[in-house]
Amino acid sequence: MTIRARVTVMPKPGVLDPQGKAIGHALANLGFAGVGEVRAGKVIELELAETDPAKAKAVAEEMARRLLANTVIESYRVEIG
Amino acid sequence: MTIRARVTVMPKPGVLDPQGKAIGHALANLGFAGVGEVRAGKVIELELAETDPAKAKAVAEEMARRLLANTVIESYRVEIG
Amino acid sequence: MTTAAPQPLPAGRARQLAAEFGLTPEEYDRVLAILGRAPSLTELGVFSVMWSEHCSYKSSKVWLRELPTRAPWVIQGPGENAGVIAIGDGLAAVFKMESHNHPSFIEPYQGAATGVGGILRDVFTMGARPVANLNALRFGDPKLPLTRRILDGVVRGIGGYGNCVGVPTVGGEVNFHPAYNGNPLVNAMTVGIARADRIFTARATGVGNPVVYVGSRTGRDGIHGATMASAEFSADAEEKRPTVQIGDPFTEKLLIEACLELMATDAIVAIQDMGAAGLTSSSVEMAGKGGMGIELDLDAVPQREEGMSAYEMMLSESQERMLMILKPGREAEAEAIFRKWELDFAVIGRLTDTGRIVIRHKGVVEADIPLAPLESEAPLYRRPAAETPKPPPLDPASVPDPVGVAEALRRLVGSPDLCSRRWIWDQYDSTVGGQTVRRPGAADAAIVKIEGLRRALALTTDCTPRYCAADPEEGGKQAVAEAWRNITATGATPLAITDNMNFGNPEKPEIMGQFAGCIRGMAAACRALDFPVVSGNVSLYNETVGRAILPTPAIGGVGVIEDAARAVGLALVPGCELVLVGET
Amino acid sequence: MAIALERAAGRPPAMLFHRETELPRGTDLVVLAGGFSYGDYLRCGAIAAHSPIMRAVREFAARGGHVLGVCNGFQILCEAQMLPGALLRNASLRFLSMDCHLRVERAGTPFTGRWQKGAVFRSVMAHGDGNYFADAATLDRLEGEGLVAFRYCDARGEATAEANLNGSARNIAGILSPNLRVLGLMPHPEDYVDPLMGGTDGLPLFESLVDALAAAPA
Ligand SMILES: Nc1ncnc2c1ncn2[C@@H]1O[C@H](COP(=O)(O)OP(=O)(O)O)[C@@H](O)[C@H]1O
Repeated sequence: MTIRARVTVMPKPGVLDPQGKAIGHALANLGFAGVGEVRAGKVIELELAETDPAKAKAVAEEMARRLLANTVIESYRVEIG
Repeated sequence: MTIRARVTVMPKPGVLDPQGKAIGHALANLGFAGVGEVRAGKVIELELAETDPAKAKAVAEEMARRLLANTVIESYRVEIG
Repeated sequence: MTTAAPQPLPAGRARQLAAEFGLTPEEYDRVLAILGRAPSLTELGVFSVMWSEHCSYKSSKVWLRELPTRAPWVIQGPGENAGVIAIGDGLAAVFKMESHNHPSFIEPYQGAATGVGGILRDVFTMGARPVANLNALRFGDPKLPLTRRILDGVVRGIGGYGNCVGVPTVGGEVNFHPAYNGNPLVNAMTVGIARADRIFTARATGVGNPVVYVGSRTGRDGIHGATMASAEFSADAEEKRPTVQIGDPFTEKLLIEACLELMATDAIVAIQDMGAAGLTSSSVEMAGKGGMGIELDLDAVPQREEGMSAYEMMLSESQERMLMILKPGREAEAEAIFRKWELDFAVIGRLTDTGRIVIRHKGVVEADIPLAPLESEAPLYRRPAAETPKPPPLDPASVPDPVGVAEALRRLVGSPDLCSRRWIWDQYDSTVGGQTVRRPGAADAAIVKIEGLRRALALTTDCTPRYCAADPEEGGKQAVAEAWRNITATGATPLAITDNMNFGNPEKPEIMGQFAGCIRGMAAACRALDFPVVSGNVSLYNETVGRAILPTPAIGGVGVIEDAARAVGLALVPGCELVLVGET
Repeated sequence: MAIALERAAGRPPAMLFHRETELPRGTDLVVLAGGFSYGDYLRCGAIAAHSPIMRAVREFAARGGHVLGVCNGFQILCEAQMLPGALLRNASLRFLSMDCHLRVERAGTPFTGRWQKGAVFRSVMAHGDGNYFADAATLDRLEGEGLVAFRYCDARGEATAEANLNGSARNIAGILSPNLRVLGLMPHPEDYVDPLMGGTDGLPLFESLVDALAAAPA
């Protein structure tokens, strides 16, 4: 049995996000109006050999803390399912 | 009024994902057991000047098609809210 | 607009904050005497960064004066954003080295990347187009996972930034030693080329001239980075992490193009990049150097975040920003250029003749400080220096030979300090720009041609910290001599150096002794070789829990070869003869 | 790149800003040079592929104009769907800055006229995202129609796995449009056009272009 976990890693609020900025510019140049803030992050989808969602979540959170996110500049969110 | 849209862009099945593979390796090296497939993608969070969720979704989908994803190698998913 | 004096902090609170910001009690008393009252929060922030080791060189200045800085080919010695030397045909080489040690420990990729961004700005600020980057790196024990993580991040960061701005990374050096376990060194060097008669400086002149802000917006990045760079790491450094600065190399590239375009006109009076302590140091230094006063209106500063205070804006270390003084009436012309490159542009103040810096925000005067004590009269210390005892001479006969020559050679060649650096330089774009005649690994110094000419620059970075630890004076000499030899070995004529003095806590006499000894040795070698120092950087407090790094005076050398085709490489060609020169 | 073009053609190319909307009159060749457009943010070449000048470039190509995209220029051509496929992150996940060898797979095109099929030349690669990808059907079509221009190979001309440094599908380093007038490739032939800079291995590409453009008025 496996459980799928999704870890979303985003630049922390206030941390400069050059990529998001460039995407925002590009969307405006493409003619999309009314685009406010754009933030670009990463998402990592994992298959975990677990059966207990709570445990899977804890494991994915530890992975995020130790490797997937750099908590100096990034925040992360874990979803199970 | 603004609506937040989240566009998740993942490598298509069959497209090599060296980054996901490298993350899988690194997790194993850190001592995490039972990690199956790992896929790494991008997520772009946008603030849209819209009030209608359906419309916001359509706009974000157009953005994904035209710029945010390269459909030769990537698939995308739009979430609103 | 109000002219009321800034709101002083309550006396006790001010003293406590001053200590937190790194001012000594005596230094804080000096602040009180200068202002005649307690400082406001913004004023205290300005004093603490201007008087930090990083900005004021208060522990090192008296020693640095011993270095020779003059030669007929030197156009600009130390004191400006970068050094400048004449290289013939009316051209000049503009170069400097700078450290980003502490940020690179906290966040290796961004720390190293923003280090490259900062040194690039120092060079193009002077009107030069950057043509080459180099680096000097020290890491801890290569067996430690932490070392590997830092090495990987630093190399990626240097490459990521340099590759993206399109400036080739052509050389460098790397050492490993456990003394750097908790305190790696990341020293980045940029070399640019300018017309010798078109060098820009930071000297602001002209009462009423507009003060102009260009580049990226200001956020709450790295507030108090400059004071952090001047404080040794304690075990809880992980907790004290300030917001890390993030580099945006694409914006830097735009900034280079926009600045060089404006520099081709005669609209600029003075220009300075916003490095450590961004808006504070750039405005204070520009006005101070020109003997002017300056007024800033922070409401006009382009801001990335909402609700930033005057204190935060003055201390922000957001990257990719510059401050300029324009000639009167040239604002529109300048703005058009920066808008074309999609960069922020704002007039944020004027020059005055008051000799003071006055900072307004939301109609309130947040700071009003005389400039002279901030800049030229900052505290200077001649700290006690204890000579490093000379090691007794070693009798070669007393050294056993446990492994035999062949095995010793095998181990040496395979050791981290001597093995191939190819893994590193393969990640750096060393050829972008199309002028790299000798890439990393191809010669003792990198050879970068000057576009359109046959003449080329020879560039190298060198230092052997082991030698400096054993005998600082001889080590200092050796580092300079090695740079000189590496340039000479390519057939080029060595002309001048930049340096990056990386040491431990200067309040310890034995560290100050290492510093003084290295300087003495460097000065002697520079004098003997006619190889002056034209720019440099000092990084002190490189310690973790009381353990200092090895004394590391990294030297960046620049030379010129008339015909790039005659540059000698390392590769042996079939049939060549081997000749050994000098005593063994 | 400008230096290489001037060396081959005898006069300097005109430089265009991305926000321009028209090519100069009499343009006979458009070159998209390398260079981290938009910092390679999002995907390499993705944002530049939508810059205003690209509409003119696309129309120029549609009229049969010659277009050369090198490195970031190749990425832009793929993102603009002027060439099929995409360039993924190098398989090693690292930037690769080094010499490589290329084998000419299709001679007789405006870009390869001066080479024989099978010729091997040295070039420089400097990229983080040069791992060419297309689905099997597209790859088969490219091969079948002879649209693979260059393959990574070793010094002897063998297209081995070791020589395929970035992991590209079938060692593909460069591809052509069906009318053979649009070429995209990852390595930089323009870096070897001068003995002083290490060799002239890349010069034939530019000389071929001069031959082709002189023969066929735009
Ligand atoms: N961090 C680095 N970045 C780029 N090139 C490097 C780096 N470290 C070493 N190199 C290159 O590797 C080669 C060998 O370095 P090193 O052993 O320090 O040379 P030397 O002792 O001759 O000065 C040189 O060409 C040098 O420029």
